[in-house]
Amino acid sequence: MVPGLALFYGGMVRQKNVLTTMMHSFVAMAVIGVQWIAIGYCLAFGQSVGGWIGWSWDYVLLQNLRHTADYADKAIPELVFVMFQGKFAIITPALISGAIAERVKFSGYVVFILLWSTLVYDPLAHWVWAPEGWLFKYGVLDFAGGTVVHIAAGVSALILAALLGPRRDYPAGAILPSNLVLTLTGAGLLWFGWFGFNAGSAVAAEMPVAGHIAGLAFTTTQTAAASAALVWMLIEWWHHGKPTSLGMASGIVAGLVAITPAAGHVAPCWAIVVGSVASLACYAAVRLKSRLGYDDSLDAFGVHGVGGLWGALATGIFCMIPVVGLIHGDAAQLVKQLVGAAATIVYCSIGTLVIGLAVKHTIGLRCDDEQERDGLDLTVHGERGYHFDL
Amino acid sequence: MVPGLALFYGGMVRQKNVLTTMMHSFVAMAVIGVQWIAIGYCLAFGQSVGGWIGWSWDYVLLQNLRHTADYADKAIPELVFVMFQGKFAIITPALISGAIAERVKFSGYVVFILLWSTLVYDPLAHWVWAPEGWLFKYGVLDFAGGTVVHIAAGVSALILAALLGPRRDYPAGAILPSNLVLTLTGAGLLWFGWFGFNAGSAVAAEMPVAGHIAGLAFTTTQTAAASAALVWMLIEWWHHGKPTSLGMASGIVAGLVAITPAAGHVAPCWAIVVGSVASLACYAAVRLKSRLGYDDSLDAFGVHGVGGLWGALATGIFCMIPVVGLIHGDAAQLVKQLVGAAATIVYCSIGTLVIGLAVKHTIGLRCDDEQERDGLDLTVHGERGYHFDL
Amino acid sequence: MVPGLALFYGGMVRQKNVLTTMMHSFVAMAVIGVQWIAIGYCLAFGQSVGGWIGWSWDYVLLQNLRHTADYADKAIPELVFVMFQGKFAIITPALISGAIAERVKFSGYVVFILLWSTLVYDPLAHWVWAPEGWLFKYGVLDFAGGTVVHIAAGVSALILAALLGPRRDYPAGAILPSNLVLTLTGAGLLWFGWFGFNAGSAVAAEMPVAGHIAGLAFTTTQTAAASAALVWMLIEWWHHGKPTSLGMASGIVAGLVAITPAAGHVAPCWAIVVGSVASLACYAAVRLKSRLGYDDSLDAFGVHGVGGLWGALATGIFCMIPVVGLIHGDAAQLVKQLVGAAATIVYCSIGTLVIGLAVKHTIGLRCDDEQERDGLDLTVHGERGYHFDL
Amino acid sequence: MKLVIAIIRPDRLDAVQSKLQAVLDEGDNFRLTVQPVEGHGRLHGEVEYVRGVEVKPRMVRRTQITIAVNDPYVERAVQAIVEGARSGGTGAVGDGKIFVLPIDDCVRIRTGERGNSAI
Amino acid sequence: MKLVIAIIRPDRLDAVQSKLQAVLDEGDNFRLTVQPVEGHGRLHGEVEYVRGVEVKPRMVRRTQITIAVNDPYVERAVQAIVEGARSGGTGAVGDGKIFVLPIDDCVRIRTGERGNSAI
Amino acid sequence: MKLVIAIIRPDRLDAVQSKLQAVLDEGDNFRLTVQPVEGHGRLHGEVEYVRGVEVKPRMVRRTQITIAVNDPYVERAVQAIVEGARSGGTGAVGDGKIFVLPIDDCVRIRTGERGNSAI
Ligand SMILES: Nc1ncnc2c1ncn2[C@@H]1O[C@H](COP(=O)(O)OP(=O)(O)O)[C@@H](O)[C@H]1O
Ligand SMILES: Nc1ncnc2c1ncn2[C@@H]1O[C@H](COP(=O)(O)OP(=O)(O)O)[C@@H](O)[C@H]1O
Ligand SMILES: Nc1ncnc2c1ncn2[C@@H]1O[C@H](COP(=O)(O)OP(=O)(O)O)[C@@H](O)[C@H]1O
Repeated sequence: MVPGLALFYGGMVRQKNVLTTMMHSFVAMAVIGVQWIAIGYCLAFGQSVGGWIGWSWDYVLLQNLRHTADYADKAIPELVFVMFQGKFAIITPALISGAIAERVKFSGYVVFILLWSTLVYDPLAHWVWAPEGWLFKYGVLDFAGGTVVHIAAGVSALILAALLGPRRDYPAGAILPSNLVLTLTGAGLLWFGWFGFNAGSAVAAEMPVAGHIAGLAFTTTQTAAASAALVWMLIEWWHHGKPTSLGMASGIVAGLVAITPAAGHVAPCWAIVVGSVASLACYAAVRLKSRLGYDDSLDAFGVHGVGGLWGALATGIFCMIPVVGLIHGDAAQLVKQLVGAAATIVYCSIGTLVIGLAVKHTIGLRCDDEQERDGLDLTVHGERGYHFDL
Repeated sequence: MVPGLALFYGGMVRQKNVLTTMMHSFVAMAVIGVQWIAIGYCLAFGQSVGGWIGWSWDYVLLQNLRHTADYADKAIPELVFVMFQGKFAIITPALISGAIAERVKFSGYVVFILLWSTLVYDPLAHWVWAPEGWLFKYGVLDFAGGTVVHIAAGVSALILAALLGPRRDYPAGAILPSNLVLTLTGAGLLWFGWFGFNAGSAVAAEMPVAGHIAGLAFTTTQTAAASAALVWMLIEWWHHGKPTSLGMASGIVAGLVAITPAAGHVAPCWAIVVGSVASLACYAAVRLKSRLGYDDSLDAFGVHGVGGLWGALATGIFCMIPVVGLIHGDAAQLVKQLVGAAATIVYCSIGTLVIGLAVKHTIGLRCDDEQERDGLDLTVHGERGYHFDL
Repeated sequence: MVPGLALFYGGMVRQKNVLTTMMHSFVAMAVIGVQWIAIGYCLAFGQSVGGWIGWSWDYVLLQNLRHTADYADKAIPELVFVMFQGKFAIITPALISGAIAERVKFSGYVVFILLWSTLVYDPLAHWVWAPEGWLFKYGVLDFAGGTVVHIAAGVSALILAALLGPRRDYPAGAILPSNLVLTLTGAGLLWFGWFGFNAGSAVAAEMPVAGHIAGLAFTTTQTAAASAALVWMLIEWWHHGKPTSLGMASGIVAGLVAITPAAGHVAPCWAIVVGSVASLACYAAVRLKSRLGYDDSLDAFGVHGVGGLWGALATGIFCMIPVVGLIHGDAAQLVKQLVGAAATIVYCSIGTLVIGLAVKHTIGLRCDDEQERDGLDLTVHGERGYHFDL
Repeated sequence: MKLVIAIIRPDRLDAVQSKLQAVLDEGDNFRLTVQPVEGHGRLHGEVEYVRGVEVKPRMVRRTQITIAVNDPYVERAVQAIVEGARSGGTGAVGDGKIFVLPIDDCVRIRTGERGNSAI
Repeated sequence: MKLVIAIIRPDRLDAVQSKLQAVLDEGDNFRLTVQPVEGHGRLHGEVEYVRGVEVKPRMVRRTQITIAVNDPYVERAVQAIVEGARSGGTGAVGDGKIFVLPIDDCVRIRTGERGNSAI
Repeated sequence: MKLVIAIIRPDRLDAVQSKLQAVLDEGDNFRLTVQPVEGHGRLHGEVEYVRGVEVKPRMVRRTQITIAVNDPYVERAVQAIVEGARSGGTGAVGDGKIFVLPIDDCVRIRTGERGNSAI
């Protein structure tokens, strides 16, 4: 997943920023990879403190977590659960980086994601996924991270993009993706990796039917992604006559995002609707950006925020397992999903704003103008992406 | 697999067509991904109509396929089987695209694969893989798609290449692969993905020994691919003194193709022979192309058609489980394999010809000469693969 | 793994050598892939001859290895074990290629790895991993190849680099990596594949708790890699102010290497130490190279040799399962680890020297000066990595 | 006829194009050819590092613009490039150079026209 | 001595090379240097789209050929390029240009020869 | 003022740069522009193979160096390039060429300076 995201994002920026953009994903793997072991897991899945946050000294550095322990009442080793959840913790801040690519200060970014993961992501994961979390107990469904991962990342991305301001060449100069081959490859790897995320999340569902829920999640994930890719392509064909490969890649991701919270809860035929509407909504959101004038470089909000929001609602509309949704005649779940999404949006907005401002006024969030002009690869990392023949 | 194929093919075309070529694979994932859920699975694995085709209203859109159902008498969820089979349905038309790369009309291609998959692939899969299919009942062995996938794709590719005619620069101008790094990477991903295909297909074999058949398929797949890669390299070394990386990649794929129908049926030591002969046969076929003058751009026929055919026969020659083949003294299976291959060739030829002509005379199968000259990425998709520094 | 390594190494060389460098990995897959089936497995895991080497006629070409056999007393099919071990046998010589990139003679390389794998690797694997191997019986711990794979490859790489001498442009001309995007992608794939290696190796541990040991190995692998990546980045930041992406990638690999022998033996919190120290040690080793003046092109010794050595010792220091290490008060295991490492270093040095000299004086180990100047892709393989627009 | 060759910062290309458009476009668009180059003048570029080792070739990436113009347009084109390519108000080291070379003849391939009218 | 610089369509390179071969090769092959460029003349290139937004720089990719020739060969070389580079019978907008520049001196690096014989 | 254009082997770039540095650097570094080209002279390059078929365009990759210098420096620059770019003691076919072209004018973009002092 993380290398997939690195390629997906890395291909969309200009050549002078390809490495720094890929580094945003890799450094999340490094920093959050350690943070998660140190205290992240503890904050998210430790003993609940009133449903708001977890904590257990035993879990700090996983010190007293025996490797023979199983997670809760499931038949999987708890360490596997720790790692599986860790992948979500890592990818979420990496997703945010898309909104601030090509101008964020690298050191500021590293500190930001460390704080954000600790103060925003970990509590949120506790709310929604820990058995004692208040949103979990309230009944919000989030199969594999539509709320915790995608709404959270998308909303935070938007706030951060606003805090940073647009790139110096935006929108005047044309900013063209430097390597769409990477982006397509990344989208392919994401598709593949997403099966792991969504089917793997079935473990958190009822145990006796785990294999079947995994099968269901697998099917809906594939179906939503395919439908969304198809619809995005058709929209472009109709809209300007050129079905682009970036559109195909964007559709794939939009569909994957939207099905994420719903994967194990809806029937395959509804996954077609979830995916198709996701592309419509995300395409509209992405187009709107140019009108509103904020610079979400790689559309982290337009795809993950909007797609995640639609997915959260769609779960309330189409779900059938374990509870029935709107189309089966019960609006209750939809209300719960709305509450879940709203709580996430509010918390992430405030959290990101506070952390973002704090970093901005200390380390700084934006690179120098000269660095932005000459490219961050060379000026910050002392490298160039490609040294082709001279 | 599909991203692997996209890279494998994408690296072999000229820079101006890299995205469109990769799109051929991705759009198959989008279009057939939805078609398979809608009616494909139903046509291939629904209630058999005389062994020729399947159909069950319940399976349309998978509407009445409960996620708790298991497939036939196997211990796997039917939805997992649907998805697994769906991957074959997706990759087969994508393989065809290799023969018509750099000149096919994108809209024509999309419609073609939709029709081809519905009218040619789905019935064929029914014949060979559905428990009531006539070739299945007759006893044709096709472990993981040598006949259904590779012979079908290869033969159809040849017909389509003939219908389209050669590229404007073929063979006069030299057409060089623009990015062999992609092609090698793609071959590596295909190798990896193929294990999933071939070992996964063991599920369809007898249940009690599934793990062992999977282990066997894994071993023969690896062995055949390695042998074929080695032999292709040696042929080139002997033939013109330069062992190429494209040759290595081609050998890998040829070996994988040839072992596909035989994977769970032959002993590892015979897999060496299957792979080695595959490279000999495919190398000869590829060389012959330049003599015969048709333009199968990326050798979809030369590698998949010829490799698949050899594999189908090799299965009859070397098989030992569940029946014994020629080298163990029984020619019966070889005859069955011949019948299976012949039926596939005939059906695919006619089907492709009819559908191809229909598309050619309505939407059109070939792009404008100007588009071909300036590259399909820019003229059809409004993009360029790479925007390196200017 | 192997494609990951091909990308990792391929991105670090100059454009004129990208294909030949990737071929080094792929040809190992082809040659050792066949050798392993033919006699490699037999030499490594056949009936032990005094703990020094294995041999069973039944295993030659796996002829009399029934596909229904299980490995030893484990519940996995022996063929799966053969394949799993085969992956280690393939990757080890491919790792060596990093030290001799951009100047080794292709035919010499192919013959070298065939001999080396047969005469050095297979016996070594027997010593350490076969139940009757003398180092195994002595009690050396090597969970997933720290000694057998990384120390062996690193030490042999160093010897070979010395035998070959430095590249014609080293160190005078600046040799810059041509495509760090590939290298980062490769590092990502390696990270992913390593989980398979390390978690998969849990099978070799006690059966009843296999799932838990796999979970432990998974956790320590991830943690060590993340820590090492983080530390390498911080070292560079402190040392010259530019945290490079090559540094990030190198840190990842250093951490993975170091945790390899320890993965299922240490607690997650100690994995942080294992990873962090690995980056310190490898960074120092890599810097030292420029002082000592030998030309290990891609730092196969600096990363795999040094990282593997540290990992072997770290296992003796931090282990807790199945025996306790130095920090838990028992120095015995550390002594065993030292013996294991020393035996490996001595055997590999002598073996590599003998084989290297033999190849050097027959086929030759180094390409012509003209080939080196014009690039091996074109002169040896008759290809170029990229044909971008002209 | 002159060949105006300018080496500018990549990020100034857009600005240079607009300025040139203003002075050269007489209804049928203006013509230019662009290619990427590397180089150094007084400005040397950043150091690159490979595994902790500083490596030498400190080039900067620049964009080369080539325009063939008839004599009366040379001065305008040069001024337009200078205005578009100068960073900030006062310029910065590394802004680049313009070279003006004589051309003996020019041919429009499509029509075979020669000389001033073909440019 | 002249430097003949031609900007042509990439797909015409083969044809141009054959034509040049015919007029310039006197037994020791002929010499040329090629590089990729982008540009626009009257022809502007296709629009590119990024997530539904039309983006500006409508360049076309072209190939630049450079040949240094002695004076008697200039006209032949120009004609050969025109013939090889023109699309179809009548040519199309975008076929490109040829510029002929004076050369003061030429050096063959291997031997140090100067002037006409070094070309 | 002259424009010195040299086409050399890529692996000689470092050597050429040192030689040029020695003769041209007068305290503020010397200036040069570099770009990759392909070409053929008497030397044709290796054959490339695609799936067993020999394909045609046997180009070699070369590096083009462009330096604008004032007249007194031309000869020194040419000599420096020749020394740096020649392979081995005696040179080899394929070592490349140097062309010297007249320049009419030169502009430093940053300051707007013209002529000799701007070079
Ligand atoms: N005399 C010259 N010959 C060749 N190229 C030059 C020359 N002067 C400048 N350049 C090119 O222009 C680029 C920018 O030059 P610049 O640093 O602005 O020059 P200056 O040092 O005069 O300000 C350089 O990187 C180089 O590529
Ligand atoms: N005057 C010029 N200066 C620089 N480049 C030119 C000029 N004229 C043409 N070119 C180059 O040649 C290419 C093809 O030109 P073309 O469109 O055929 O010109 P025209 O509009 O005169 O037919 C352009 O894309 C551009 O790169
Ligand atoms: N007359 C010329 N015009 C254009 N390019 C040339 C010319 N002569 C040489 N070159 C370029 O220089 C490179 C090296 O030339 P080289 O093979 O050394 O020439 P020679 O055959 O005279 O020794 C060629 O590949 C080509 O790119």
